[in-house]
Amino acid sequence: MTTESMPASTPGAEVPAPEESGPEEAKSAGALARARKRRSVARFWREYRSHRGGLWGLAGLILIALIALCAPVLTGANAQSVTEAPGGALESPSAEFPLGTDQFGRSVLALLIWGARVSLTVGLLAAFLCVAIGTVVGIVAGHFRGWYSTVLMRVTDWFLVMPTLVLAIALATVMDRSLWTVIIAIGVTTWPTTARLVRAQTLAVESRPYIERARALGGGHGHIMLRHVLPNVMPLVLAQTTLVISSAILTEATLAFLGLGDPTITSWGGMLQDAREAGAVSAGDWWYLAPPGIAIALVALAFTLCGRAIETVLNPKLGVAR
Amino acid sequence: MSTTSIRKTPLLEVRDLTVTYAGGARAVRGVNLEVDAGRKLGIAGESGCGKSTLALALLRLLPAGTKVTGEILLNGEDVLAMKWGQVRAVRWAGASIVFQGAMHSLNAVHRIGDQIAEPIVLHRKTTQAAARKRAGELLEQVGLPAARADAYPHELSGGQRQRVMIAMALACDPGLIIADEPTTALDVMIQAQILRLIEQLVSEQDLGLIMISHDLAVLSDTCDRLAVMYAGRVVEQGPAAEVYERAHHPYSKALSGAFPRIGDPASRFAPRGLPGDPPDPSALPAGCTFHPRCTVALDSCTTQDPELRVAGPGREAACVLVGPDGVSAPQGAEEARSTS
Amino acid sequence: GVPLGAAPQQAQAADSGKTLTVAVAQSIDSLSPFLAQKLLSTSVSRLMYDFLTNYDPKDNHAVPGLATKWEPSADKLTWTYTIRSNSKWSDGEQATAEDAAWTFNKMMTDEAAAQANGSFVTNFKKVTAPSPTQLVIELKEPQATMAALDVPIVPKHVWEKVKDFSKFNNDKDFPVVGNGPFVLSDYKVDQYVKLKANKDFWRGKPKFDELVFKTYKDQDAAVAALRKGEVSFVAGSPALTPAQAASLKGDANIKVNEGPGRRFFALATNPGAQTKDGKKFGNGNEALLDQKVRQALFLSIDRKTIIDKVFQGHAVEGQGYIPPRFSEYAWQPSSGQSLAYDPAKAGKLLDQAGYALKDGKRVGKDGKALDLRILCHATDPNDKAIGKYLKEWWGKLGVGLKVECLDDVSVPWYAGEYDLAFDGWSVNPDPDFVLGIHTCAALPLKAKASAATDNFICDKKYDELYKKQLAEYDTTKRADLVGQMQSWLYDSGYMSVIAYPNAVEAYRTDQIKSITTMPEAAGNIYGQDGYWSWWSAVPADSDGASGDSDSGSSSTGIVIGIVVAVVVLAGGGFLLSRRRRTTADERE
Amino acid sequence: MTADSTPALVKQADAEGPAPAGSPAVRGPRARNTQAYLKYVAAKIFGAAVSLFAVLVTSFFLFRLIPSDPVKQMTGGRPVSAEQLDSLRRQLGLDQPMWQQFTSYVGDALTGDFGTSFQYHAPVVDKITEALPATLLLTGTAYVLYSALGIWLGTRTAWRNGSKSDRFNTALALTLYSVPSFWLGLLLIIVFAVGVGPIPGMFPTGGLESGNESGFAYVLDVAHHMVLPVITLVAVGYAQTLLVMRSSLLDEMGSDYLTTARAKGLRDDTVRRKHAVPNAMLPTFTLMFVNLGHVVAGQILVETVFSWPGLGGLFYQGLSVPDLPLVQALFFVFATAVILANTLADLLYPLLDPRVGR
Amino acid sequence: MTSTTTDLLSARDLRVSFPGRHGAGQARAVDGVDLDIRPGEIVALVGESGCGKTTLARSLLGLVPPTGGQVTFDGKPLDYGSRALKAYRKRVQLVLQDPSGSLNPRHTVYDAVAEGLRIHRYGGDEREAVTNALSRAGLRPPERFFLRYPHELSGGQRQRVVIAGALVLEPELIVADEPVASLDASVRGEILALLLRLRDELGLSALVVTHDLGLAWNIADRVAVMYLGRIVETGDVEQILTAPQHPYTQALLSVLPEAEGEPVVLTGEPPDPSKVPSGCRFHLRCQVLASGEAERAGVADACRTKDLPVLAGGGETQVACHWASAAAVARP
Ligand SMILES: Nc1ncnc2c1ncn2[C@@H]1O[C@H](COP(=O)(O)OP(=O)(O)OP(=O)(O)O)[C@@H](O)[C@H]1O
Ligand SMILES: Nc1ncnc2c1ncn2[C@@H]1O[C@H](COP(=O)(O)OP(=O)(O)OP(=O)(O)O)[C@@H](O)[C@H]1O
Ligand SMILES: [Mg+2]
Ligand SMILES: [Mg+2]
Repeated sequence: MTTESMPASTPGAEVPAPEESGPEEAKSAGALARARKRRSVARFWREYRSHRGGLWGLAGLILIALIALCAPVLTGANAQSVTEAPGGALESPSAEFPLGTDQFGRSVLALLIWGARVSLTVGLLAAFLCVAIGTVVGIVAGHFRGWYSTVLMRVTDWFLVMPTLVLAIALATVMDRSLWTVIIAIGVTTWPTTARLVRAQTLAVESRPYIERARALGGGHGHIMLRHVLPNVMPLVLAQTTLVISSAILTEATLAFLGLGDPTITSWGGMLQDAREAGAVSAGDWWYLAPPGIAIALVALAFTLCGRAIETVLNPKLGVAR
Repeated sequence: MSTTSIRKTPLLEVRDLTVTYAGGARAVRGVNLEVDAGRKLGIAGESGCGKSTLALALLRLLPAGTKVTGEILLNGEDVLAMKWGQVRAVRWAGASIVFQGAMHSLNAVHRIGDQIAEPIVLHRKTTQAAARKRAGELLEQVGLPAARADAYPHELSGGQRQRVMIAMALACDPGLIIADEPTTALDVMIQAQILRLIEQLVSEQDLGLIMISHDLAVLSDTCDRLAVMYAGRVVEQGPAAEVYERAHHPYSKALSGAFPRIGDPASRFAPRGLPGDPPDPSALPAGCTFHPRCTVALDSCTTQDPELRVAGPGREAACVLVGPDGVSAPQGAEEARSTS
Repeated sequence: GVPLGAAPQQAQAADSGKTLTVAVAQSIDSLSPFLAQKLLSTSVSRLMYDFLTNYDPKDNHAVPGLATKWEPSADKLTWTYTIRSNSKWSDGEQATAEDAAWTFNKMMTDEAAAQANGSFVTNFKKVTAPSPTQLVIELKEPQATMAALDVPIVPKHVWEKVKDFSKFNNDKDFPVVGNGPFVLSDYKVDQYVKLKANKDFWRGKPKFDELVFKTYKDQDAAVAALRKGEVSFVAGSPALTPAQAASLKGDANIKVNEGPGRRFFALATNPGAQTKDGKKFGNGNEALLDQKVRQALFLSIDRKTIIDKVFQGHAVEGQGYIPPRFSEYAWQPSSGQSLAYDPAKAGKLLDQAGYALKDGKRVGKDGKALDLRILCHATDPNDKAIGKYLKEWWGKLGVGLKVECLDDVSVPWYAGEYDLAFDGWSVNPDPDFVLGIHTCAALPLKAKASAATDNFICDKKYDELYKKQLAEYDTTKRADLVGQMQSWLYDSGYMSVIAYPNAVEAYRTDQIKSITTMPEAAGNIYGQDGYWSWWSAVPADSDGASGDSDSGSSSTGIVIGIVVAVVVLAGGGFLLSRRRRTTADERE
Repeated sequence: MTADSTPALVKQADAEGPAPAGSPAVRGPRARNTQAYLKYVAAKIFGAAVSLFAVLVTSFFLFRLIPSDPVKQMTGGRPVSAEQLDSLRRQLGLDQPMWQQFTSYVGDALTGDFGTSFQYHAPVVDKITEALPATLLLTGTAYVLYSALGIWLGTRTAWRNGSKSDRFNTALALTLYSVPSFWLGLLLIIVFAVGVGPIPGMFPTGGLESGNESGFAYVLDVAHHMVLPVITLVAVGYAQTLLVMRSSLLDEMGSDYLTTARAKGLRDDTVRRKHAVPNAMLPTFTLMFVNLGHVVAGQILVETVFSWPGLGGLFYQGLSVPDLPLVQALFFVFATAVILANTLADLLYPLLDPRVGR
Repeated sequence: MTSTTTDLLSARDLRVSFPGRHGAGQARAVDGVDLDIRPGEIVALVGESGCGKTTLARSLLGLVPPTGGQVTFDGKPLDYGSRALKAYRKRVQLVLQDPSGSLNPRHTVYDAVAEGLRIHRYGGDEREAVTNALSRAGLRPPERFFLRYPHELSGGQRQRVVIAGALVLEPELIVADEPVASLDASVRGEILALLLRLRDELGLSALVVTHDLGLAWNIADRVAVMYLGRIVETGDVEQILTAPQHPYTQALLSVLPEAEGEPVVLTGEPPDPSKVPSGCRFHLRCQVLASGEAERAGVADACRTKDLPVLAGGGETQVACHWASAAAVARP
């Protein structure tokens, strides 16, 4: 059970001395709340900072995101053009092409940079989809008793017993080839895990006395789910999101590798597939084969590291030594 | 262990024990205690004052990184100076602990019989079967049928679990039992059952007992002597009933006043408490740690931290207002100054 | 890679003789010749059972197989085959005309037996075997393809016992009775097919004693296996990639064989999908009904770049419909006819057709921009690659293109819901089938129903030519007719053949000394029309072979494995003991 | 307690014991109370049966959605006439109305008959039983290895939380976990099967056997072929177990019962082995059973890369046609395996952890 | 009783049962309770663990639907429609045992206190209302606490926040379920004093659920002793706690540390509401019956077999005990 205390009290860390007084008191409640929010973000950050892995992950992510955003600047808008490819087929690395060229003579480095956009987009959107569905279903299933909760959980269970990759492959086959297909296939197949986690957390939260208190205050279902359950499952959801992103990126690569991606778009998985189709494995063209794989691994690792760090910060119990 | 030797050296003697947690929290600050065999010492104090820390320190059970100084002489041997092997040998066989919250102190996935038998096998080097038989006997001793040895902790009620903890503590016939809030969170009736059981066992087996609780009333009823702790210090010590009835230290006073005596019209519609918040062990106030909440604090209290001083026969208190004759020094501030 | 010096594979398999191992990508769908559809399965059938005729490896003309002679009657409706008397089934029985007649009759009468090769007998009226050496086939209509009946003839006495042809896979009782150059001796799903040389094969015993088709789902794994000598031959699927070929060329003991392929790679436009009775359906872009537009599109395809970049030279620029490999029927456009790369001309054609250039987009009279879709096979890398080029070239022309890649394009295709499509067929020595798919008769009966048609072409002139060539038993005359048909197809602009991809394959010269390609001069090896390659393959001297034998590598592996295990165990034990010691000292 | 199929690192919260005291969720189950247990078993089995049926229905409709024409795909590229296509369609039963196909599918499936594979012309059940052993051998071996490795390392790292070896092991596991398995497989093939530089190609590039061994040599040969795919699977797979084990053990670390155990004078490793690990095992068990369910689904990617003749490859192959009876049955088998594993887990939990079950 | 109009809240023959677990019968947690609370009155409900105190309190607030009987508030029977309940819950507030658990760790003190206002769409100045409630609850200056999170407060402060959250809606009745059980003895008194003061200042009524008889002595006007789903003795605090008549009440009082005389420690575990014994529900553990005194009084049979009536909820002292009734009859 995770995350009961967002503003985690840290034994030893500086006492969260509420030094609000004087000028702050004069401010409106809204401003105060904002200041408070800022301070808890700052505290979060302070604790996050102490996780070296998380910092590495975050740094990596920022770097990759920047690179992805700046792709047109870094590589020129024509980097993906086959007719205007600057190099020969499968050239090995050189000063001009630091990572060599692909079979069309395009710079692998440039493609890698462009591919980051797709991989990140897919990862983020699929994770968002997954987490959004999972959170809603989880909270609703955890909050309500009775048959609809049972039905929801049955549906979730049903999705859970589907081997994810198999279902994703089937879905990707059913729909037409596009980025959205991949996103939906990933989102639709991975949400049940989130739903289960969220439901478990919801159940835990719902058993807390403050829920009883809210009900006794006259709070309805919506109030309890939105004001109490949601904020309490959010940290879990946040951590889960980062983890889902990394697995979504891997799944995207997998689908692309199986030839189920959108072939008109350059993604890392697609690059691997292209490399394989081009025979780069046999030819030993490591510069074509290695970078997409490493890129996938790095991004997935970065997200995983961030996710774990967030998880640890939000769930102080995990971090404590005996 | 001959009776004569016990007379000479106390069963447990704690000298100037200080515990500092890795985070810098000074949870125990220079505590001196003594327990003789067959005697019962109560330690009272509000939440966070370091009672459990003290108990854990006795068997060196504190987490790694915690600094412990002073001496803990168990049967004359300093636990803090022992090698780990020796410490392990002393644990449970020399002194055992009944923890606060039996639900979490029992391992949920093992049968209680096995959990009781475990230290027997370990320390008495008996066979498993013999240990299990002994576990059954112990359960009967605490009023549970031996057949319950097959139960898992969650199948027992809170009171039953606490009995199991007690049976377990008795497993290796230790000289000393430390009971850390053995009845908190229990119902009045169950609490009475457990206390009676402990008392009975201690007197039957001539054990030393340290009982920790925040319920001064219970302690005064059960124990011979009472030590009141505040912010890691013992602030008052003495015969249990006396400390409860006529506390010297303002904190002990407030604490004992918090327990209403039914039938006493003075407490009818007049609940009494202690204003203010307990101190933070990692940022203790200067001077007497109690002075921010003390109704009779003097100016000097903000700077001067009084040591325990004799306050009557067998009694000690750490307050500038306490005189050696046991009577509280006069309440007036001027007079207090003049005496000091 | 440096193969670990070890005993060569052949030496190890000395008792069973020389083995030729072929890495294949496909798995077997069925070993029953009545069911087998996949290339590997039909190739194995070819090796197990003799056909009536075979194709000459030099020029594809029909040569004797089980039949030594075949003659049409004067009315062209009755064919008489003389069956050879020196072909024996591997169980000792004589192969006779009766077997052949039974085989054909079975296919004509049992739907289940017609699954794979039913199309060969649709025009048959009656098949009889008046004598053991004489087979008579009566036709409903004249048919020029009677020397190209690619139907395995099975032993009647064995197959008579089969009850349900749709479920009998011929893969239970080994060795399987046959009369081809090899006898099927073992089969493991998705792993291998083993065939033993047929000592009594009438044309002579194959030089290798055993032929194994081993499945490698991953082409790179297959190439690696070739490098290591685990296999002697790698058939590309469909071809080795340029990069693989290039890297294999560097290996001393490996020969990369490149021959003209039997496939053409083309673009097809949707000429307006319609049923046999002329009902239009589908949603093909109207603009493509204009020949000028189609030609403009084809004019702006730089085939040379595609050959250079996509195929990296491992293909021949496309022209006529029939690949040049089939020299008898291949055709080339005249210089005036040819639609060579000429983007300027293409632009002009579009202007003429009423698609003016506006802001870089071609806009029709109705004000709509010219945006097209192209169906692509998601599994075909070439489709995807060429799609990229087309998108850019046509983009420059002002035509938008969306490449829609699907695993199975047949659904939108048969629904007529496409504008353009990547098209391609493997062509048989006899061109009848690939020509027939453009006739009106091939159109579907109902909208969206699947049919034999390739892309809904229906033209009277073409149909007449088709009928004529089918009834023309004179090869040269027939070839001329076929040429005319191709010319018509070329001009119509309904199709544009872009390339004939080469067959690129590789084998170990230290295991295979020589092997017959087809065409014999610079041809391919795997998937020939006939059994020439495997039948003719000559093993290299066993001493010269330096293949890494399996037993050799496995023993190396075992030794290494043991060493690794010991190291791991020792290390683990050390760590464990150290851990015990450290924990003992630490607090508890 | 049901499956979790994505590699979520967050440990499955619902594997934990019941909610805190005072809530209606607290229950004092008597798992050993046979009658209650039987009731629990019956409920779980009923749930599993419902899921199975749902999967059966899904398996039918899911693949009918594929916009593809099996008949056309099967005969792709060969000379076939329209009549022949129709005849094929008739033989495969594809000309019947959907509901009729559905009822006969469900009816047959309930009797264990999943029909005949379109492309292999053999009973689907036969095809599956042919390929199943290979999958079980490969993924089963990998499963045992990575579970054991994950639990061992997870325990070690958690117990020495923050130590150098913890940091190293966790980082390594996370890195490997982030690596796409197919990519790792390809690299291993290049390095250890083909050979790079001084490294000889010492393992086969793919397949399950060389095809010319028998007896003990055959066993060794298969083992030799398994090395690389197993390494791939283990490398990619053990992190999950490790992380779950690690975090659930860390959760237990501060627990009072461990202090009790230590107070009894137990050695550190005894405390860990006898007290901490059994309590922390439940989430790991959940994961292990989930993974167990997925053993059957094989590893499509690794099977593809290493040409392993298993179910994953069969499924992928079948999907491209689509060979409806085959993919339907395989999908059903995959999901069934997960359901069975989950049910098994559900049935075992009360025995593993007395707190669970009702 | 006589005039229901004077009662703010009253329960009539209230029953709550839960479906039995593990095949056990229904758990009759509350099994026929009459209880009245008058305006400005503090009633203590005491009893052993598991006797149904919390369940009774929750059912009074409509948090568990009763399976029988009726709750009347301000003369009107409780309507369980969601809108009516919401209106009801504006006037009756709940304070729970565990202040740490009653506060959402992610809400600031301000949010926690303002929650009720927001739920009921308070029209006035929210900030002012919160400020008032906090200072009334003894958290002064209130602004200082606005933005603290629960974990930054001590236990006593948290309970004050919970009470402030209840006060902010200006309720007429507070139901406090073991409001100080989880607090230190030293803090306890402060909170109880607060409750008393609120009663004096605002005329608030309160039902305080507790197993601590000292608490009842400290603040309550009236006490009701509950055993196994029933109230077995009720009446004026002074009377009940100094001269208990029911053997159960006697036993409860005797085990208090400062009690004189030999403690009567009832054996066994708390009784099981799914197995309510016939006759007097206490007879299995009754020390009077066990000692034979009931036999002497000639009520032993009745104790074992004869059900006792539900005690009226009003103010007079009553006891549900055959032996005590017999003694009372014998005495006058
Ligand atoms: N592991 C730890 N690390 C740091 N500080 C700790 C740790 N354990 C306890 N403390 C602090 O030490 C102080 C004393 O704690 P301890 O548990 O001994 O109190 P206690 O008197 O037993 O309280 P309670 O009555 O609540 O059990 C507290 O302020 C607590 O916050
Ligand atoms: N939701 C529920 N479902 C089933 N049984 C319940 C439920 N809530 C309470 N019970 C049972 O009803 C009985 C009375 O419970 P209740 O919580 O009212 O007791 P209590 O007097 O408040 O005890 P405590 O002093 O321990 O809080 C108990 O036996 C309990 O097990
Ligand atoms: Mg404590
Ligand atoms: Mg309660």
